[in-house]
Amino acid sequence: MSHAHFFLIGLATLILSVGATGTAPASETIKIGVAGAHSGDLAPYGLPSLKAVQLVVKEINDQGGIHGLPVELLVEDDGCKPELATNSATKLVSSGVRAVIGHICSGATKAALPIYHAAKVLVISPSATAPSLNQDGEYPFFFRTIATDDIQAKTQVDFALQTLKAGKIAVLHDKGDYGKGLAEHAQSLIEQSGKAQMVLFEGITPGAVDYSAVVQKIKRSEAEALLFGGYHPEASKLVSQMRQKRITIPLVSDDGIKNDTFIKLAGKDAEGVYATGPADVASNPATKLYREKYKQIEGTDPGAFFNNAVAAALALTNALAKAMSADAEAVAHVLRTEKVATPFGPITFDAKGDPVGIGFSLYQVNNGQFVQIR
Amino acid sequence: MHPLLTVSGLTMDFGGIRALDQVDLRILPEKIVALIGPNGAGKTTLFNCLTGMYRPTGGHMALTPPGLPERRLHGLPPYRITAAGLARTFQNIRLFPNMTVLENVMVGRHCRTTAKVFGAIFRPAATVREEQETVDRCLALLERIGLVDQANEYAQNLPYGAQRRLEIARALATSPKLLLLDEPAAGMNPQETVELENLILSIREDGLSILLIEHDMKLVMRLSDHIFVMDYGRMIAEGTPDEVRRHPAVIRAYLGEVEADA
Amino acid sequence: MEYFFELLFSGLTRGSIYALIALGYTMVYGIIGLINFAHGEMFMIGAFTALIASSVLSIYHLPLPAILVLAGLAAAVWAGAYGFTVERLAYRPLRGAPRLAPLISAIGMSIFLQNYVLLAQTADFVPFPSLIPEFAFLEPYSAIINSSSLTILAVSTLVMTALTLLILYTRTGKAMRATAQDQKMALLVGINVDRIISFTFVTGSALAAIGGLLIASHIGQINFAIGFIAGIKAFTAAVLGGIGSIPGAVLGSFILGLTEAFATGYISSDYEDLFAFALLVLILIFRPAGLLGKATAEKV
Amino acid sequence: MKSPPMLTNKDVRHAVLTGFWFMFLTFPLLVIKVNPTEQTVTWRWANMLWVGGVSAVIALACRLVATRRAGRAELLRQMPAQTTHELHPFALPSRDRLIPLFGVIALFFIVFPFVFSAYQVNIMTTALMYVILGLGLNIVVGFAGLLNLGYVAFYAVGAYTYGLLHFHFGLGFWAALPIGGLLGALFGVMLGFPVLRLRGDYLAIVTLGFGEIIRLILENWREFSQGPSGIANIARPGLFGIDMSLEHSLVYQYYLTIAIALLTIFVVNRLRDSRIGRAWFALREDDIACQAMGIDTTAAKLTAFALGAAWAGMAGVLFAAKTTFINPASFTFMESAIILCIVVLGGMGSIIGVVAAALILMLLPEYLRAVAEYRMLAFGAILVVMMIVRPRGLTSQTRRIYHLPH
Repeated sequence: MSHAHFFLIGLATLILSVGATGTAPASETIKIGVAGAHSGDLAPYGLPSLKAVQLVVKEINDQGGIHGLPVELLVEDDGCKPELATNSATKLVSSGVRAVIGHICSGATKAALPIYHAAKVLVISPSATAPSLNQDGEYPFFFRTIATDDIQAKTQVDFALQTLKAGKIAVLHDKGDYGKGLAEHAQSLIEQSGKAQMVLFEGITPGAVDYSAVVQKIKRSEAEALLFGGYHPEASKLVSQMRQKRITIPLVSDDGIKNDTFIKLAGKDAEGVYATGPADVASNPATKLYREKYKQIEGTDPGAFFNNAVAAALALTNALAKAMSADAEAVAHVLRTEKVATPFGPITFDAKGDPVGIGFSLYQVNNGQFVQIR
Repeated sequence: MHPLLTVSGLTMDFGGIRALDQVDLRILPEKIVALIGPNGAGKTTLFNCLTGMYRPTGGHMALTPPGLPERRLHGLPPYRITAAGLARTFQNIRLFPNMTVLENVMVGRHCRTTAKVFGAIFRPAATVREEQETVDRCLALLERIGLVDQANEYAQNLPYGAQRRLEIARALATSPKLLLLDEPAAGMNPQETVELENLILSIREDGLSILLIEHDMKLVMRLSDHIFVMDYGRMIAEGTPDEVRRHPAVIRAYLGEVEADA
Repeated sequence: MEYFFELLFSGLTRGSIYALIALGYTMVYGIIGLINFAHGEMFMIGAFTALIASSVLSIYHLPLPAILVLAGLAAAVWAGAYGFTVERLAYRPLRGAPRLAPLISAIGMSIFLQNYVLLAQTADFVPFPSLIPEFAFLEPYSAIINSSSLTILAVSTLVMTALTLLILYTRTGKAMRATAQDQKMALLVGINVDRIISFTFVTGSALAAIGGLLIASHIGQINFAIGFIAGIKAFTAAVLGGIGSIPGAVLGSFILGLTEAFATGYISSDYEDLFAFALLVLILIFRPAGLLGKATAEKV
Repeated sequence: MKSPPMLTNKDVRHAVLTGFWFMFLTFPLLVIKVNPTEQTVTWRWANMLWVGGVSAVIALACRLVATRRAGRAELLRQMPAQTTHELHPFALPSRDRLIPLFGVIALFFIVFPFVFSAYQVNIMTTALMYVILGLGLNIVVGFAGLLNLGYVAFYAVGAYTYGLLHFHFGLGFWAALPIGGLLGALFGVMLGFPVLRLRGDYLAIVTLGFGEIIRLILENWREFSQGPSGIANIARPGLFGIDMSLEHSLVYQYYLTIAIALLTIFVVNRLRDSRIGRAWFALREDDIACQAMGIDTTAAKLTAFALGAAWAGMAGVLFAAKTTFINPASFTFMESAIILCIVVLGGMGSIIGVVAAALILMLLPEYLRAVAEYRMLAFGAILVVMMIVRPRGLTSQTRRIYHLPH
């Protein structure tokens, strides 16, 4: 036999063995998928969610599982890319998951939803905020434990107009799915209000080495407040460079920066920065419990969307238990009708699948901590 | 008889250096013409201008195949000059090393064939015929240079002398009227040189003219119908081998100024 | 007018950041004609090493200047070691291989090193201490320039000068030029080509590491992906200036930095990268070998 | 026959030194982990021992392989010259010997959806799309030797062609497929014109820039492309208006992709052995000689760009139909780099090599899921190792063999 045969047969074996890894043996567990960005540059937003779900599920399994059945997690990395998300979704569906917690990015979620929908798999996203995901009621089994962009943008804009009384507002975003969506909502809200003038609307490049040019532009625009849609790395760079250039206007940003990493990154410049986030959770026992657990294991504070993912996991497992069935419609019914205790307090879901009970409040960094002010 | 190639006042400047200075050249049909001169005289530069590799600073070049109207060459890109009937080989062999011997020659047929993308994909009868004709012609050329048995070898695996011959075959595949050979005998053993000589003579039999740059003076004197001599970018002499051999300027150029001063 | 100067300095800061990385690209390319995609990772590794070193040292309450110097040294040493190892493992076995093989090897190395740091350290952004002290004399101009920008600007100028001198006037420099021209000939005249190439990689990586320290200190945070993004820009700058040319890399970097700053300032930062790449395409159309690259007519 | 090669003391010493070197090298990053805000340091000495041990063992193994190989080469040198053929372990045998093997592979691909889950089918469809992309880029890089680092731009053009045409005019997959191909080709020519004069690495960076420009436009020009929020609900490919379940639709897409991949193989194969294919190879091998042989290099380059881009455009349409949602995040430089890796790994210009490389590179990360978080690390390492072991790619490129009249 020639070497070429070896080579081609080797290839065939490789393909076959890849095929084999996917077919897991059937066993008596409740399978739940966890999908999101666990590698690549968006991993910081996906990994905390994964950890959160793992913590919750471990606790449930330690207590004997759901009706005696242990919960098994199937983890899929989609890198926040739509095409990978569809692959992850098909994989989860074909491995027989009952429900999925994910995906992290709106784009990936959008791409994956039709596949889950076709298989009647229930989906709870901890972080996909695009309002368009469930607007037309197309996906009755889609839920999320985060309020949508339009609500968040409204909180921000109301605050900037009414409390800060800013007459000129600059709006920046990170050109991403989440940040730009939010910024666009803010833009239209400012224009509708007629109370303030939007003096700047621009995207900054994530990962750029320096933002001083755009900072100078903010200064020149004479904005009285800056709204930023995006995540903590860009926000912290932006605010540090603004303060260096002695620009003291308030920065109002979003849930994507409302985490400890932002405060660590921006250091003293973080002081006074406003961010929207779910109503105060710090005193909630569930929040404390899981954050403590995370800290014990990882040694650091949990990152973005951790609470949302805990909430998603709690809501889902609770509904699975109460529905006495893994049927998507029964589970969805429980989610819509019964309140469940989460880090955000008791929540339930409306007809579209958006959470009732996770509203947005405003926080300000005070002495190295986000403190609720409104 | 009207000359096949007419070059007048050809000038080539590189920055401030004048590599060719008002060069005139006339080549009659079916002649073997040699271009000689010391190293750096501008011979290869002249080749590069003739084939369009360099764009001359000034002067005229024209090709007039017998029975056809005159064709202006200066300012044309290389591929159009080749299409007009001028083909060349290179001093430092430039074959396509990772293509087979046969394919190397087939590339030479490019400008005489017409198959386009459509033809390549759908292979209509016309394309199949054209391909077959190309293969036949090229195999015939390989037969002629004695490489037909190596047709499916990669060109890079050929011995040196065979590579030189292959370059000539590839140039001939373009159906030229005038063949430019840049030091075809360089690095060849006496046996190979004799074969080359016969090949060149047989090419003339086919009705082509040949312009060759060569340092092997014995070969040049034996083969050439006419010789041009260059030095410092100028044409310093021309004539039959005998005339050139006795030309004082040639002697001076080759033996150096020492003798002239003495 | 003040706005113009503000943008000018902003562009110069960006430009000098690119320059520190671009110099390494251009050195390696000049010597072995390889687009070293892993060069950006040297910058990232340097920054992480500096972070680790400075954190460990600050526990012992060393004074800031001492920490800066020691962290810089550690960054340079280890990034140099990584550069050396990467060349030995991924590029040296491929000398004489088809031209694209080392390029793919470099892309593989880049993916490997990024994920290595991700796994060994963290996926999230980590705050980087500002190791560069605030200069008191800059206080009045704080709206325009701060001490880290000035330091980066000064260091990149210094490094460019030093490199130019090294290449023009030292024995090693001569050997480098000879190697760049013709490796076989250099070997024949008794130059240890392997050592020269290793030297180039070590120097280039160490420079990138110093750059990593300064830049991380300027932007205040790092993660495993910073090298890749900055690397692509720096490479663009090196090509813009004519790759292989040391002053070209610096010129290209400043042009790129200024273009981005002015595009942001006068048009929109939405399109700053677009302008940068459009400029690159335009310049290469009119000067196919870059601004200071020598357009060598191919010998026929 | 000599005794099997032994490891000498020197080899062992070398291995130990290598171990120490890597312990030094990885010391700051692997051993120390700091928390800069809380000023705490974690020391992970166990990592150091691992690194030292593993790298020493690998070094020893490499030495062993090298000595073995040297021994074998020595052995071969003593044997008659004709056996040198054996030195190329992956040199392809003649066509008729491959036919039964191709039969097996064909059967495998035909029954695949019936044996494996929808997920496996989906992954295979993705891999086959990369076969198409790889073969398309192979025209530009492998055949014509024009290094293109922005190939993903044409992929994006195709995807957005279908996305936008569907969104605005409700155009179906089959209508969009040729339009995507044509627009891809048009953009290929658009890129081709300005870069005609550029060589090698300058060409690489300009194409990289072009790829980024396309992505940036898609990201920022909201009115045109809906920006980063992308275009959703793109229709999957239809089949005479039959309503299909998702499962069936995936299987249908799988066969559809196989069909287009086969078409690609067929066309690319014919192109390679044609007048134009020869002109591209000549261009790649030596552009000066190529011009001297009467080839219009401008036309040859533009044709290569256009045809290569056309395949990317069609693959883009397929992609949009498969994911039903597109946004600019799918069209980054990394994507171009992966496609280029497929071409180089396969062996520039070799069709079967590119097909094999595409399947391996696309399935590998799936296969590596067993090592979950280490998979991208392993992917990078494998690229490096593959290049060192086989710098010319998996298959030595094959040129057409003509039958000689004898």
